[in-house]
Amino acid sequence: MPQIFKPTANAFARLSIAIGFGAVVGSLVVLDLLTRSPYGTEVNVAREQPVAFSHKHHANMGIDCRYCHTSVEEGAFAGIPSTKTCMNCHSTIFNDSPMLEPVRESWKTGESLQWNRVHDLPQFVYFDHSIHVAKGIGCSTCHGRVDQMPLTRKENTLYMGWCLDCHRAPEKFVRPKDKIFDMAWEPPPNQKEAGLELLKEYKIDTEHYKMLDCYLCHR
Amino acid sequence: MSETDSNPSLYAVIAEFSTPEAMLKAAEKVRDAGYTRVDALTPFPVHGIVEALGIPKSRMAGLVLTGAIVGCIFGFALQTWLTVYQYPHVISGRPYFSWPNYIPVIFETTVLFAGLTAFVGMLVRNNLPRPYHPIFSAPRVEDATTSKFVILIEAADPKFNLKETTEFLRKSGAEFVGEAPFEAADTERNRAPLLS
Amino acid sequence: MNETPNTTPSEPELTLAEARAQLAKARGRNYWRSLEQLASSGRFHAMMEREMPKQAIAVSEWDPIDRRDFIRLMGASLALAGLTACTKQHEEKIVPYVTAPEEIIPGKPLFYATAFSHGGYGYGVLAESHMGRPTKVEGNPDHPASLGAADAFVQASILQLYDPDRSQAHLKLGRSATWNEFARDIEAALSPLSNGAGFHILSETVTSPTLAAQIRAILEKYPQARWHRYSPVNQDNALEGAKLAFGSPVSVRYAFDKAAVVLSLDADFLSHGPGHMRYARDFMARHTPELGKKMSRLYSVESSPNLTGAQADHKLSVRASQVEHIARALARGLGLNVALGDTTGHDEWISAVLRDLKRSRGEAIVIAGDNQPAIVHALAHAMNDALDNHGKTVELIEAVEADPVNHSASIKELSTAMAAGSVKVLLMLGANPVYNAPADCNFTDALAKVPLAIHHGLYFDETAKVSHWHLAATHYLEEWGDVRAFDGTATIVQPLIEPLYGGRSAYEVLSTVLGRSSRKGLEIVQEYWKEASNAGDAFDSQWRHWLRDGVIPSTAGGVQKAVAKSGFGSGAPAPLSSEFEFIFQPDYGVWDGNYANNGWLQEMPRPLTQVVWDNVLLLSPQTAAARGIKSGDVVKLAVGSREVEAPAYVQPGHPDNAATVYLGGGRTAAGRTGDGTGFNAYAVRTSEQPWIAFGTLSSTTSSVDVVTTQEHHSLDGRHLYRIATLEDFIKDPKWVQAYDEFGQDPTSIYPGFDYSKGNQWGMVINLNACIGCNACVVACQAENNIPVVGKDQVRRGREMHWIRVDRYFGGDPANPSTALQPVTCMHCENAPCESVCPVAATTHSADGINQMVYNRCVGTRYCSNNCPYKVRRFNFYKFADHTTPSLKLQRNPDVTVRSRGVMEKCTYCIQRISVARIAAKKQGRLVNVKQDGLQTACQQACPTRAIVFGDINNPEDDIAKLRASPLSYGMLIELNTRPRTTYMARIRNPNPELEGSSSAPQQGEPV
Amino acid sequence: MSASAPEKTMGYVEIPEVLDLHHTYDTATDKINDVILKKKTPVPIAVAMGICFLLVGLLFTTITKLVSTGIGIWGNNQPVAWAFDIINFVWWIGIGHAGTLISAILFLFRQEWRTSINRFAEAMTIFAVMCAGMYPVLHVGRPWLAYWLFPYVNVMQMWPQFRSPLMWDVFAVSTYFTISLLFWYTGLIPDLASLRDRAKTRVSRFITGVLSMGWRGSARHWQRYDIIYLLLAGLSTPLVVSVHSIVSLDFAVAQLPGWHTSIFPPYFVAGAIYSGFAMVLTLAIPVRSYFGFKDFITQRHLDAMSKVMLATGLIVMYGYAMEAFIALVYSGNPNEAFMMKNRMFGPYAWSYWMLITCNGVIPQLLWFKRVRLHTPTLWVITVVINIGMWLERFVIIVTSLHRDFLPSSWGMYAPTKWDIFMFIGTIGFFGFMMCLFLRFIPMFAGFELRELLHKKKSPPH
Repeated sequence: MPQIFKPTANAFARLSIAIGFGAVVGSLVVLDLLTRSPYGTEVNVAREQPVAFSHKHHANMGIDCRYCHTSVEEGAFAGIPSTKTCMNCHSTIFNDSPMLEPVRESWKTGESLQWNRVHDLPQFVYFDHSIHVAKGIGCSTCHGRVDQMPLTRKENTLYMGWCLDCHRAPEKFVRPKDKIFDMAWEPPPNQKEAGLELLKEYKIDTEHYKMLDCYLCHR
Repeated sequence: MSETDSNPSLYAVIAEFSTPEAMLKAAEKVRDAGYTRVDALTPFPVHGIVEALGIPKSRMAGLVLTGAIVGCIFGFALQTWLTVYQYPHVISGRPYFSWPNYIPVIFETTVLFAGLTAFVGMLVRNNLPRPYHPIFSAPRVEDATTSKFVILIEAADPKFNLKETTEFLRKSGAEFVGEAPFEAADTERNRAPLLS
Repeated sequence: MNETPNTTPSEPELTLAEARAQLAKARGRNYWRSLEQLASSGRFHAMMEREMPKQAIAVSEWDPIDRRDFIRLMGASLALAGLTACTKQHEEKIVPYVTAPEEIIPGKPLFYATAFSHGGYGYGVLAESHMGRPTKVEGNPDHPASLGAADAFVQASILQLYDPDRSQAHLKLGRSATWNEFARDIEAALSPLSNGAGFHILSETVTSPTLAAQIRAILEKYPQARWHRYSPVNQDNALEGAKLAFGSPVSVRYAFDKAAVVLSLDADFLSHGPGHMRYARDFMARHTPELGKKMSRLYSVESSPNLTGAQADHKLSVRASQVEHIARALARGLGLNVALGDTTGHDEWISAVLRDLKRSRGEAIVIAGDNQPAIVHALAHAMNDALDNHGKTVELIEAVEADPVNHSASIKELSTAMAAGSVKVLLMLGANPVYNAPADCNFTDALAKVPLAIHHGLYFDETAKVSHWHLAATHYLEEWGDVRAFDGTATIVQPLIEPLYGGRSAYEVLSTVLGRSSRKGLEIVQEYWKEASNAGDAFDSQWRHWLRDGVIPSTAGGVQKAVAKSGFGSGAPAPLSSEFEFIFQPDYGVWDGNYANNGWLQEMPRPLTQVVWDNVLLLSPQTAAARGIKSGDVVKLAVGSREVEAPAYVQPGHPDNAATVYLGGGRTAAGRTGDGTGFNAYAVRTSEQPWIAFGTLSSTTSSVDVVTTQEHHSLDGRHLYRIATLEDFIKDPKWVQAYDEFGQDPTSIYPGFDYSKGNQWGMVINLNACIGCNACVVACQAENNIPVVGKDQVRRGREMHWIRVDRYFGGDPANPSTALQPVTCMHCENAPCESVCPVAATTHSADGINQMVYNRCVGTRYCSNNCPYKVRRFNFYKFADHTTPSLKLQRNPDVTVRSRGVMEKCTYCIQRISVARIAAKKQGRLVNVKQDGLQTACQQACPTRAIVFGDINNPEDDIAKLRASPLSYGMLIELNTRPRTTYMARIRNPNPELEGSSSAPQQGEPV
Repeated sequence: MSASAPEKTMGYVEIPEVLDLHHTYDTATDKINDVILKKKTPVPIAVAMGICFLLVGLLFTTITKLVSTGIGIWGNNQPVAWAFDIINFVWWIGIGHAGTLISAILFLFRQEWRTSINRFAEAMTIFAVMCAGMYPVLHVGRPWLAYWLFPYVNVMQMWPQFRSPLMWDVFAVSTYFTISLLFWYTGLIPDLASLRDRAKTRVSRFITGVLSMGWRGSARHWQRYDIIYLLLAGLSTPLVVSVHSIVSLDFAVAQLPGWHTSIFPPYFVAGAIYSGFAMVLTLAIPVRSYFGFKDFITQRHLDAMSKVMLATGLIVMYGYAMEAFIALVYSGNPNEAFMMKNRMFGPYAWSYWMLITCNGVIPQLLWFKRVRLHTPTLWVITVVINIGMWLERFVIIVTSLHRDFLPSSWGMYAPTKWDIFMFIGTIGFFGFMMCLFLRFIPMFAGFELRELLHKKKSPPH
């Protein structure tokens, strides 16, 4: 009987099974990696903005976060400064800089500046800045060293899993009250013990996995 | 039986029988004659051929059992880890570790793993898929998947001698004796075990 | 008005219709992109200036820049309200203020006190504003007509504000026209008239002092002008009754909290009438078993089944025309000199009631219904007088309606004048007479003879269509004004938002008539009150107080001393007619038809019938059976020569040989929602017989779908609703829980979860207090962004309400007892829904809430199957309107708008709990519901405080006390669901003399 | 085992052998292979295939409409949140069971009559499970997220909820499908090899060559093959029992009256076998006549399967009786009692009594050998049983849901045209796949038939 296949067919057959299997598994892995990649997370991708605003520049001058983000301690939303806030200084400083033309234009016409959102949560997620700030989570824990960013970018994925990392073990991240707005704060070597102490101080109750209740974020 | 007798382009000699009984008788003779690199090709599993040819027993059952145990542990561990440690939810007031609820999934993973092990194990141990095999070059061997029963003795058998072996098989009652050559392009003769 | 900002002149103006058309071309994700593009164009901004809210204002200090800013924000919020649950986020814009208003903290709502007016009377409300958008209306606890409650009409008024079908422009002969044009036209029309002869104004009931003052000023300027009033649902009978009894049109204020015995003569005081919320609250405060307090008793003589009758301890179901006869017998029993009618068969009942009334001298109330003739009202007054109730439980106050008139007579007079051609200019303020005028007025024909008809209203309705001018009106949340409540208390109406569609208020219309077209509502109202208050320099601070409190102090009507005259009723009454009787009633949902385009009200199951979307004709089971009519059959009702076809609905407890005809259906120009629902009962309603008419009923061969949310009306012997008499309760206080076969705490093989610490949320629903008004249903809908699904979907059983009021009948179908039971998610500790969800979309929180995570839900609906209370609701389609921009503005920003394929249910208003929890946690303490003012939406709306929400772990909380009461029981606890929502069993207080007679509801439970 | 000899003479109708013994290895194999290699498709099968193809089109239309619009196009509502979707799911899964049962359990019991029908029944299992599997995925509100039912690593760190019977279903049905497919394919390998060796054209030789993976019938291979075939049969047997038990747990675990009953697992399994055998017969009877395989599927097969149906039918009837007894008498639970009364006399009483007629009364005809051997009557009975088993799920799902604990929430259910399209669409899909199978894949287990021939013909040693 003549052979149907050449001897190389054996290797080919096994290879194709391996490739087929690999392709299925591989594509799933790639999909997962893609979600975690900057393409999916947009971490470290700076957005183009109407004004090339530099947090680094402003923070280095010693302006407190709360000067612009006024409602971070009271409201869910930290607040984006109004044009008036910009103009408080820029009516006198750099008042002819071409870079600031859109700001002056906005002030003149009353048309708002339209910034491109960098930290953007889905519509079904309800995040409240004020409670996090009140319970010892500093700006830089989530936003990174904004004070060193010439153009604002996301430091973290803001994925649910990322949120849970902290909600499962807040002691790893909490900091003393006076360090909340300290962008340079780094966890001390004894963070584990210090963190547990702070949990008590802040009355953060992790019993019954309370910090993992769905309705904390979804309602 | 000398080295010079072995033809490097010959894979095996085949002997064809039309009943399993005839083949079995011949197989016993082949075994008794001391041939070890032997095999039978049959259109359905013939009871006794393994013993008749002196082929070692397979260990598939143990493999499948291992698969089952792994599946069982996997099912239990997966559920326990997810519901007790990874993200404990309060569900209907039940404890995090509500093991009675795990039973169905554990059973299914056990069966799934065992079944996959059985199937994949069978293919791997049988060295399948193997669309090319030198035996397919043998004359009339295509009938072995339908109606004929074939015994083959490889040329690589230490006792193999083309003439003698052919003669031996003919005497054992074979209706037809043929030769299965290696093909010119065959690169496998030195690699894969052709009998498994 | 601030001036429109300069747009690039080369760009033509964009109209709203154009913008819609642009958007209509785009679909799905493209839609959002194009909306963004559109939103960033200058033309769009200019359009928004014209078409959309210009000012999210309560505080007028905002400078013009802020107002424009708000529009940016508005445009942005349109652009931002993108699709949810996408794997990769869309790029979003963030649009800050140019100058931030001081009082706004982004994300935190502000509340403003104002007043909603219904039937002309005011209900004090607090309107919630999110970043300048009003999103919800709550009752104002300081307002006497509300005391913090808000009925379905109040709740649904927010939807009306954003109704995309509202009139969006002033129209002259159907073409868009400016306000100045109107000012010119009216001036030109009025100036030739000598002393205003031929100038007629038609309004609905007016209680607004400012508006009344303006009209009086007009009548002063044009002495020959005439002012007519017509509300289809009016107090004519009460007015005439008061005149009959006292000779003057006084109003009455009842103190139900002081009444031990209440006799209702066909009065649905718990759900109808200007004071109903207050009355319900007061009545229920007394009609409840409480230690050391005498529980009140309610007798109801009832024609059409109503909510007051459902609460009655003794109910007498008679035809509406027989109520007078019974009233006469009662009056005679109290020693009044009146002629007797026919009370055959009811004498025992009457004498028992009389004995009870006499025992409660000075502590009783006799109240007559608005649909009962004047004589019944007069008799009620006389009986109150005879029982020495005046000054105790009943107070007479000066009339709240400005210059009260008989509406039926008034509209008749107007239409006669119109037909005679003597009406030259007709100004109709808010009225819709083409739709709802009495049929004998032939209003439409007469209107054709008026040379200039001006209609001012929220909608381009039936009347607007045949008028020369249509003026777009403002919604009460868009205007300055004032209104008086049932007791005369005045409230300043303040706007929360600039008119969405450029409307003008009635005050501004009248000011224009007076030749001052540029005056704004605020000026007009302030001018009146400056004068009225005599406050001088202190006015500004007083004004601010009035705005803050929502009431103007000491404006309640002064108490009048009057003694009922005698002599009326001495003539014999008309004998009982054997003709078929039609009883006209306003619809519980759309009222007189005004709310026909309000989807929330249309879809609200009408109390007692549970019918949605249509008005129906009610028949008793006996009458229906005798005539071979089934629910849904179309019947023809004829009054005189007038006929209309209506769908019948069989209602237990309805008197025989009579039918209730609900008003409000059959609109033809209500809008997309309201058109084509129900039938127009005004076609057979005449000015002579506006409430009770005699005629014939005949069946037709056709039938329609009458859609209800409940198809089964009996409890089938199940102990879901528990009720007993006061006597039995005193004998055996443990009676309630005796029905629970496995005790209060059935055992489980699982150890159970520890809920002993922290806040543990729970709810108690007091069946004793629930009157079944459905305020909770609509309040929940408003708070939780619950979509309207439409009649067809309800027919398929897919209504979305998170809370519903179940209604069961028990006993004799001719005079059944009615059980009303609000049901919502029980937040079972052992929730059956949770264990069956394959993706953990519904789980339990540590504080005992059955959480529903919409974005995790894949929609297997298994949870709904396994829910014994069937409180879960599934989005079978994309029910939420994701496209209409104005409806998006109404949404509560703290609640996710659910997409299709997702299960939803009551969350105990988790967004409110979250706000309180975050506030409390910042202070490092637990939530305290009283301190934090935490209420669920249903609880807040409930007029009778039947719903109590709180922390069951806090012994100080009301809920803890209620749960400890022997009346407390859990529904289906034998399933070991351990519900967090529990019930308080209902206690009736029957008269032992009457117990067992046919008028008493069946003893014990189940009903 | 050759118990057929005495039976041959018993009774007044002759029951033939399980196989026509005139066949040789060659003729038997060729007859199977010729369907694929030589014969044209029989006209009735071609017509059936055409109709089924149209129905597949309808199915895909329905699915498109469903996914783009929402499951609101179906008649499901509150309270009847599950209806045709789950009825059809359970029905198809039940039908699938006969395949596994025939190939696995009868294999373990060494039933000779299994050999001619197992391949065919296994194919039926696979296609039925495919039809069944469509429903759980498509019946959810957001089918594009149905993959959340599988445990996989994700950025949300969310996982499925393993206390849910639906999760058990996911594992049970996917395992069942996988194992059935493996079992089927394992059985096919030697036959595909045989086909390969008889194929004449290059294309057919290539395709069969690839699919048979170079099977050559080696004794070593057969040794391992035998063992794993036995093991797969051994695994499939509890699996098949578990699958329908778990499907029944979807109901039994819920607390709904009419669902919450511990007799469901055995009664569902029996019902599944019942309907599965009915479906095998419904298909086998036309197939054996159109393809001329009366010598392989003999009257003996029909007789044996009829008896299995009779037995399982009686179990199912016992189940109905017990269900009623438990609900009405034994439980003492008023909700249960109401449910049963409502089933029997409520608005859906027609479905209950039709179910009793289809599943309980009519199949009693199978007591008569004359009926069992009268093929047209038998075929009609199998169709009746298929309808009856569909009604059983209708009764369980719809009549339990439509009136449960709170009378206020009671409602009615009526399917829409899309419900019906979807159902007949899946029937079309099933039929189409069956037709493809009959035409292109050996519909008999050739090697097992040869083994059987050998056993029957050779004297016992």
